[in-house]
Amino acid sequence: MEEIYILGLLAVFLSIVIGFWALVKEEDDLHRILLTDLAEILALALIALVATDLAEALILPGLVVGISELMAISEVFLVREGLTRQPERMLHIEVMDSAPAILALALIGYGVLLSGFSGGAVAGIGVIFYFICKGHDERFAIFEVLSGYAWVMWIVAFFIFVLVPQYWFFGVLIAGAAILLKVAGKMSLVGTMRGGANV
Amino acid sequence: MFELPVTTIEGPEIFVIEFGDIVNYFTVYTAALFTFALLFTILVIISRPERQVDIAFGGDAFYTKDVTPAQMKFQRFMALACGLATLGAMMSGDVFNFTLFTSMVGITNIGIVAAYKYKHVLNAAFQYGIVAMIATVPLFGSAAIILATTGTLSMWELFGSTIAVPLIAKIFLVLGVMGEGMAPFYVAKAEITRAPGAPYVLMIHVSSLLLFLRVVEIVISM
Amino acid sequence: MKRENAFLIMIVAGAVCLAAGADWRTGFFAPWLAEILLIAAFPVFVLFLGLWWNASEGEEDIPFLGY
Amino acid sequence: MIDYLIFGTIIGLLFHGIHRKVIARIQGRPGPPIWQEILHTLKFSFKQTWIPKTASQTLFVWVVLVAIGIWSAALIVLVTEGSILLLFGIYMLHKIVEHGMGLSSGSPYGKFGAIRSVMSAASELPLFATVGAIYLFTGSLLLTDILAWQSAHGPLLIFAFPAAVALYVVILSKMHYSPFAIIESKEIVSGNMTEHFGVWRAGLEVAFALKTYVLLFAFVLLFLGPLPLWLVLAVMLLLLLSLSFICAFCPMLSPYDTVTMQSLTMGIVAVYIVIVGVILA
Repeated sequence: MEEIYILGLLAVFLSIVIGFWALVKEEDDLHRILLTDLAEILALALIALVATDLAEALILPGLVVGISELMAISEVFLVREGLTRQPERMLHIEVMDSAPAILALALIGYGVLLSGFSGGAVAGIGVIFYFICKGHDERFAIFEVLSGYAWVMWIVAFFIFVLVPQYWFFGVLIAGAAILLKVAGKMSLVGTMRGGANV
Repeated sequence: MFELPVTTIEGPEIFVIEFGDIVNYFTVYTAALFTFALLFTILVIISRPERQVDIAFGGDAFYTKDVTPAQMKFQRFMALACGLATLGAMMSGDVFNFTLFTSMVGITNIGIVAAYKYKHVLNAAFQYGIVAMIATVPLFGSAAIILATTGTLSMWELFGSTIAVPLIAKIFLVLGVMGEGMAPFYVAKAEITRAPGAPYVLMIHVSSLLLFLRVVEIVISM
Repeated sequence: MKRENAFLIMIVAGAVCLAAGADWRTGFFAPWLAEILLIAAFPVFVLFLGLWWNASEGEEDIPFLGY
Repeated sequence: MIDYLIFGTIIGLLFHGIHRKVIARIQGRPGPPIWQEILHTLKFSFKQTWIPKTASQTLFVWVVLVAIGIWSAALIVLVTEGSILLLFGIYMLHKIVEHGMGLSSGSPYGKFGAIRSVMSAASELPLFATVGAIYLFTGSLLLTDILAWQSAHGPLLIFAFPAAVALYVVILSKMHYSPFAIIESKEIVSGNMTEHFGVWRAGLEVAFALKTYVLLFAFVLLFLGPLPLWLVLAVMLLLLLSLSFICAFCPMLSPYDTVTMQSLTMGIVAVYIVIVGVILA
């Protein structure tokens, strides 16, 4: 066990050296963002090497922090390069006219069935798909309200766990539904916020 | 119930705040840092931005950039978030929480400067963001190595003499905190300082200096 | 700032400083309380002492400013 | 306690005056009388004052209060023999005061001073090398324990000489007219202090006097051990004279040279710590 850990650590350190060296060498800023994301994965690898349940709990916040930093500097990059124009529609195939509602509904339904974090991701993909096909007018007020409610549910579940632990199952259900809403809401924002009119 | 294992470094413990097995604490040292962070967070709330005067070198001409608080809403919010993250990092009694608060400080620092539309400020923000991002590798890496070798992340355990934290984890922790906004990478920060909005820009320095002071305490105690 | 207000704040801050100093010597309250009070009151005392000294009494000439 | 603060302020101001006098004499000028800085502070506090219209008013005023507050706290830490980590934490927080002073006014000179202050962040690093070295020897960072260790073993100046040099460089970089004082050098008027005049400057003078007093006092306590007060003051004066000599002879360095020098000091002490702490231990 101990040796395996040391071996894994060495492999990751080697990758870190390679990754950082590449970052130093790279001149193009866009490529540097991508390389940074690759380097970020090494942090996750380091956490994953712990190889216990706790590691799983630590990876999630690490991942969230990494993604949010990546999004922040990508936005900075876009503004700096003046790339604020709406992208024109790249893809237009028949299925995007006929199927979005039913496919999105199916995905959201399946997501609700799964519930929790992965359910949120599936449902979020459904919403993204719908937005890609149908276009969107940045109706973010709705999502803000939704995430607010999800957060309140989350806190309520927390209080149930702390104050009346015998109703834990109820708490789990509330928390699962809340994280579903939250993750779905957040996922659906990906790629849709381009500084348009907020209706 | 909770006794800090070492009091010879940062003075006696004042009180602890318990959240289950996550136990935050204040010693004389961290309480002083906390108070300082709180003071500057309040200053961010109550003070208005300054108006920068620029001079044209070689002549008598000067002009003043007029900035209203309304234009600085986003920076103000980010500076506030940065202050709160700093407060959290000051009282945290858990290495992973500390690293999370540190990276949150990194993100909010990018946010504070990224809102200015001047090319050189944005450029500095971008470079700073890249450094802050790759700094999360040693930052979380150190927490992971500490967890893997000692089996705990609680400072209450780690500060005791029975647990030996590997040197590489300590070095990684310091490197990570430095990358999120400290000394060797200050050239980008010097550019950032040129952006208007002194109370908010100042928060970048407050947070990074306080984080550094805290990490010194953690590393010496471990 | 009005001269009286500055004077008042200066006196209050000075009194707090003196009380904290006396408290620290006699150990009447906890020493940390005296220290915190002193750290908070001493800067206020210094600044308002100056503000009291230089506050206008309303009868001075208007200084010549600029060209 | 308040008596310590007032005593520290007056002695600190007197030290500043002596500093100016010595520099002047070395450079062949008569120089001001040694109580000039006390008069200076009084003069500033009598003068009319206001806040520049371009300034961020709250920050502009608060920074002065914070400056006096942190150095009062530092003196209290020394007097009550608390943790030197806290003392040096306060030294780092002084950096915030420097930034705040320069940034809050909106003046380009203040801004340049603040930017230079950010750049010379390397000046704080030797301090932590000092703290680390002291911890290696005494196993504690409480001033009480350090003083007790020195009573038992002899002054740390002998055992940890490079650390003392590092602290000396740190004190040097915060002195007026020092080769490292790029943040207030005259090509940017008065750097980050440019816009603070009148009462605000008087307050800052008080804070800086306390700072000089605290730093010299800390050097004596940390590296020579417990001495009677008159001897402490005499050693502080000697230390000050040596600093004045350096300030008188050295020209102002350029910002990048400053950073290089301070980083070099840091590097040397770091190597020393590795040798003492890792190889010899």
